[in-house]
Amino acid sequence: MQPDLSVEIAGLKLRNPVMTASGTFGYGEEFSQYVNLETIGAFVTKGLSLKPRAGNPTPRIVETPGGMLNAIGLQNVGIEAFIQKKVPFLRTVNTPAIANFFGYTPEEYAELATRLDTIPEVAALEVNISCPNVKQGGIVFGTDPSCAASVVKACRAATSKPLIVKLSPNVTDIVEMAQACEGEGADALSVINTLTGMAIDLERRRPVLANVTGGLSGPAIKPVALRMVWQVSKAVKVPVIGIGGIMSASDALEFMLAGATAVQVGTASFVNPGAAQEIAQGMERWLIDHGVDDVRSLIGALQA
Amino acid sequence: MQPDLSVEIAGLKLRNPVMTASGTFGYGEEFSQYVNLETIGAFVTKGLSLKPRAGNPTPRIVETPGGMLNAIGLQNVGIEAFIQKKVPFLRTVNTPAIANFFGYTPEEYAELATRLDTIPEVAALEVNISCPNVKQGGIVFGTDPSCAASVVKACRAATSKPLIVKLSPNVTDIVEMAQACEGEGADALSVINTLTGMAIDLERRRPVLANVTGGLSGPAIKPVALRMVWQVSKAVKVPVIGIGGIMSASDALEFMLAGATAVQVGTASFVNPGAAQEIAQGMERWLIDHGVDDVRSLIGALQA
Amino acid sequence: MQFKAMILDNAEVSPGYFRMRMTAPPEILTAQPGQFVMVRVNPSIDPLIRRPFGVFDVGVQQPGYTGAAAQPYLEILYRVVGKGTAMLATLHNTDLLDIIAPLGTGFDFGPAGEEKLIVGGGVGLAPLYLLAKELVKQSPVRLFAGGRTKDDVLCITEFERLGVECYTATEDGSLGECGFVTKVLEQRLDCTANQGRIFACGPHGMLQAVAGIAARRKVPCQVSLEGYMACGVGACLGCVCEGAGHSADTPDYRCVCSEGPVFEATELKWEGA
Amino acid sequence: MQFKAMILDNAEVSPGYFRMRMTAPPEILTAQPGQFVMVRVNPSIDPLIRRPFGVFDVGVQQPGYTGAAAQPYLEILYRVVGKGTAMLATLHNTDLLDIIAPLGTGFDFGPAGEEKLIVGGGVGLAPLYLLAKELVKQSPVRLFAGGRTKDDVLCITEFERLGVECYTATEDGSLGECGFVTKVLEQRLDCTANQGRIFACGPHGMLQAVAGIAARRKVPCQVSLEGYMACGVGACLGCVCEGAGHSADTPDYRCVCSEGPVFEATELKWEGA
Ligand SMILES: Cc1cc2nc3c(=O)[nH]c(=O)nc-3n(C[C@H](O)[C@H](O)[C@H](O)COP(=O)(O)OP(=O)(O)OC[C@H]3O[C@@H](n4cnc5c(N)ncnc54)[C@H](O)[C@@H]3O)c2cc1C
Ligand SMILES: Cc1cc2nc3c(=O)[nH]c(=O)nc-3n(C[C@H](O)[C@H](O)[C@H](O)COP(=O)(O)OP(=O)(O)OC[C@H]3O[C@@H](n4cnc5c(N)ncnc54)[C@H](O)[C@@H]3O)c2cc1C
Ligand SMILES: Cc1cc2nc3c(=O)[nH]c(=O)nc-3n(C[C@H](O)[C@H](O)[C@H](O)COP(=O)(O)O)c2cc1C
Ligand SMILES: Cc1cc2nc3c(=O)[nH]c(=O)nc-3n(C[C@H](O)[C@H](O)[C@H](O)COP(=O)(O)O)c2cc1C
Ligand code: FES
Ligand code: FES
Repeated sequence: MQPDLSVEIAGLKLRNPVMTASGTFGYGEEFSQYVNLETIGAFVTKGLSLKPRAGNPTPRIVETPGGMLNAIGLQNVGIEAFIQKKVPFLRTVNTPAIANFFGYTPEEYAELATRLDTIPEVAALEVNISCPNVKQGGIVFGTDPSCAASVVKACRAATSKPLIVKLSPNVTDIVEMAQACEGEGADALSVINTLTGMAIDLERRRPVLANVTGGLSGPAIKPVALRMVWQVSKAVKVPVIGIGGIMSASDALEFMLAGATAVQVGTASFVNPGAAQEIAQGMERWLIDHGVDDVRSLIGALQA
Repeated sequence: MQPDLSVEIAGLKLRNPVMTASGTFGYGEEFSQYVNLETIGAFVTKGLSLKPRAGNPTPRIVETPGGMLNAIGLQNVGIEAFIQKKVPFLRTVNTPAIANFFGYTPEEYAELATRLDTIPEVAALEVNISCPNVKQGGIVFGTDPSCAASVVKACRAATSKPLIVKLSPNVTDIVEMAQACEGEGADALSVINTLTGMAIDLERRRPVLANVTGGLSGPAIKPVALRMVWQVSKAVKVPVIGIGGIMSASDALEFMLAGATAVQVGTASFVNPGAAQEIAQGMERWLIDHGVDDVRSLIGALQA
Repeated sequence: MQFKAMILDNAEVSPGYFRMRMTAPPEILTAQPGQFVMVRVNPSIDPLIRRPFGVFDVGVQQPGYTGAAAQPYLEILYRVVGKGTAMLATLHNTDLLDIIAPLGTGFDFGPAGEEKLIVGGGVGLAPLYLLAKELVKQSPVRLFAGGRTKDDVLCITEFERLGVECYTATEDGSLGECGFVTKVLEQRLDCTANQGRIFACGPHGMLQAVAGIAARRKVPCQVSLEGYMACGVGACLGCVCEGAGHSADTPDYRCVCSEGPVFEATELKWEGA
Repeated sequence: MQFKAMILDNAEVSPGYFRMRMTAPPEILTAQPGQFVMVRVNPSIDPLIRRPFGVFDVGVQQPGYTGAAAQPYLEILYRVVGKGTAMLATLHNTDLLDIIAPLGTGFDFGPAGEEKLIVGGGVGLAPLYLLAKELVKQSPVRLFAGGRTKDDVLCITEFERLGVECYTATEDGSLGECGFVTKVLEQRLDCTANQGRIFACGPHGMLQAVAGIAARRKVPCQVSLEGYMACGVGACLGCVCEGAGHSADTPDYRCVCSEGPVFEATELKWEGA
């Protein structure tokens, strides 16, 4: 018997729980040679802003033990070019596309949400709150519950599409952040974005990244991500999307046991461009081998 | 010419900047077959409490990608047995021993500091504030600036020995924590303790660790540790001791560039029991090869 | 001591089980039966932590060509269960490994002449071969080797060559008695009216059964435990097991790596006991 | 495409430089000069990210034994500089590698008959051999190969065998002209009154010098760049370089992996230019 891998995130039906993570899968087209997009649950676009953004000077990435740092600086084509150049491709694929976006004021976030709300090819919105709030001295929205709440509130008022909020792990209390976002109407939470880190070039006595610090991703962060998914999913009612260092089907299933309804695969796609598809297939295989007929029975099934 | 590797932490002279980290080197004796203790700068004991503590059930450790989780649960012999059974060994070694300790109330911390203050073989005190404050609903001292400050204040009043405070990385703003501790008279800051993480046994559908969550250490956390050392050392005047994933002399030197006056080697000693000694020797070699005659010239020398 | 070992042989002795011989310094010859080694599988960070293995054998090998110096060696017997052991299995002769050995506290042989009953389950046989080699010098030795199938019963020929009387049992009956090896052990104890001394290593369930038999029959019994280890030298406190008196209120943890891995069965807490 | 390649040969062709031949699917024969491959050094997480290497050569090899099918192959030429390349250097025949290839945009050959001036520094020669192989079919080709010492000037014999006229220069004078290879290039351009088309790959400083020469002399010039890459397919935006019009206010970043690695020199921003 074929197991049922489908899950639902705020009314959005996914054929299986595997999505690709923002910033690691371009706008969907880049990897289409390696991943049959119709074998995965959904894909998330590179973070979009109102205006096109150039991003940071190079070097922008560096490998670290079991992971990598990136300081791309949110380079993206901007919402206009997205609509003109990227949305037509989304139309050709029978898989939900989730638009990840960010701003520097709650108003910017709201404006983007308004625009994205009108695009039929965008199945859901994922708000990246790991951005500095320019109005409040640059404090990162995602590290302060009331800042985060203000963004979610603004976006919620601007869209009726499923609204996913992506949490930053660089906080003392991720549960407090999750609850603040849930309280303002987030339909789901993506946990986690990258951990802030740094790499140094000893011989040149300089930071490796032009931006000095960057976001740590990859297998190295998996234990922190699993812990946060577990904490958050116990504390909120909305579905949680598990992210962080997922390289294999077993990693993905572990996140589901910890409480995730779906997962996102990021850095793994660089290591193995077919990762997302292979993970989805591996999950199906595991369910068959273990006689589990519905993947949803695993969500939060951890005996802890 | 022999380079000068000596550094000073709050009046404590170290022959070189390499120490071993608390909990990874027992009470000094366990590794004496693999490390000539007189080739390293100092060593830090397993965390001590007033009463002996049994620690957590097993499993207590598990490997993770590029790191490991531990939930030893602060098992230790207690201050009495430390004095009776462990201090005599310290007397035989011509290398400063630093006593790491913890409590569950500021008063417990103070009492331990008072007792440790009287032990001539203890060269300095390292306060582990990554413990729950039982008086305040279990909030971890090291995640709240005023809780941390209260511990440091209590210890400062109880000892005139160098007082090192070891910061938890599980916070939104490590600088705020560092400044709170400096403000109450910490002589130095150890940065960082472990990141909280979790591992799951998919087949058994259980957390791997009996304690569910544990502390992540090893190379995986190095980028986060480097970033925090850099942030803290820019913001405080007291010396910073860099800790987190140091496996090699270059890792140690990178931490010094980031602002550390000394470093601690933890998980690396498990991987290679001679790690601390080899790192100290490797640093000397590097200084010679690069014509640097004083290691202190590297402290904070990062061009960022 | 820590040393770089060169692999001399790494052969699959049964499906999924490998026996690896490697060079070692002469001090390896002081290794006691029941002691173990910590192997750094490779110099990368994946896997990061060393893997513990019992000392299967130590000795000195005389190279084939004349005039060459005798080479002390160390052998381990391992089962491929995960990443680290899978990587070990791919290594070739002349590859190098970083080893810490010998570690821990080995078996106490007991008085000479007394019957020695060695009980091993699967790869639990690993530390028992060197033990048998020592025990046959002073006592009659019987081996009780169990496994799920005949593929899990290892190196019996080697034990027989030492002059050990071997009994086997498999759960599927594919070799020896059908069922658990403890049944065969009890038959022997019935015959000898509970004479002798037991030495056991294997899966936890088997050890528990053996400890129960030993306790009921008042036969002295040592068991060799496993534990998740990081340091192997008593520093990390990761590997502990519960001593007999352990309870939540009066905790009694023992270090498997330094106080063990061999313990008197009566010193330990056995679940449900 | 992504494929598992079996190593056919991995030889040190000069101290610290290796040439590796591996099996590939027939589609590899469509690889264009200047394209590159991403190699997963091993299945572990250390190193984690793939390493990019130029396509040195592709072809079909006829196995020695009769009746065997012809085997398409891919070759890379690499210098050991860090962890990943050091691990590659330890691999043996029959070891497997996970490859993505061919990636990126290669060289534009330009009109036939015109003189082609290939400039390579050190391991920068890697993607230029396949280029020369194609160019000799339609044009006279000259190679200007530079390096610090003679050990850094690679595979000249191979280029000569193609019928390419080779000029060499080393900084220490141990081979060919003493100094930078750009000097020799300029001598040739002086002779031909700046005829021809330049194709360059090598250290950034060399490319900058070549781009400067090309600009001053109005010679068409393509350069192949490096960049720190994670995905190799234009998705991560890690590898970008600055386009000619780039400034803080009017940023103009190009993807080295997908828009390059080969660019018209005039399209790019050159520091100090
Ligand atoms: C004192 C001692 C002696 C041992 N002797 C032998 C022996 O002679 N032959 C043999 O085949 N096996 C022996 N083992 C077990 C062996 O150490 C594990 O099978 C091995 O570490 C698994 O490594 P892996 O990377 O293949 O598996 P992993 O993929 O890491 O894990 C597979 C299983 O092995 C366990 N394991 C992993 N690392 C360790 C570790 N550091 N310590 C303890 N358990 C671990 C895990 O809990 C897991 O259940 C011994 C263990 C101990 C503690
Ligand atoms: C398009 C392209 C083609 C290349 N072709 C060749 C070639 O044909 N032959 C050759 O020897 N080298 C080539 N390189 C360079 C080669 O990729 C690096 O030398 C190699 O990745 C170093 O890996 P490492 O693990 O040995 O070094 P590391 O220890 O990782 O680092 C050593 C140096 O290599 C650089 N590096 C590491 N990883 C990457 C990466 N993913 N992308 C870019 N640079 C990196 C680092 O910045 C560092 O300066 C090419 C690079 C690019 C971008
Ligand atoms: C190169 C790169 C770019 C990223 N860009 C974005 C982004 O634009 N928006 C966002 O919300 N997250 C971004 N992320 C974070 C990932 O979506 C993901 O949360 C993180 O990488 C952790 O998952 P992983 O360990 O599987 O990579 C980026 C990550 C990487 C590695
Ligand atoms: C097994 C283990 C036990 C530890 N016990 C303590 C402790 O008792 N007190 C303390 O302050 N830190 C303790 N730590 C944290 C280390 O001292 C160090 O801060 C951390 O491991 C990061 O360094 P590393 O990556 O080099 O291991 C422990 C770490 C490990 C791995
Ligand atoms: S393995 Fe570290 S104490 Fe036993
Ligand atoms: S390497 Fe990812 S965009 Fe070029």
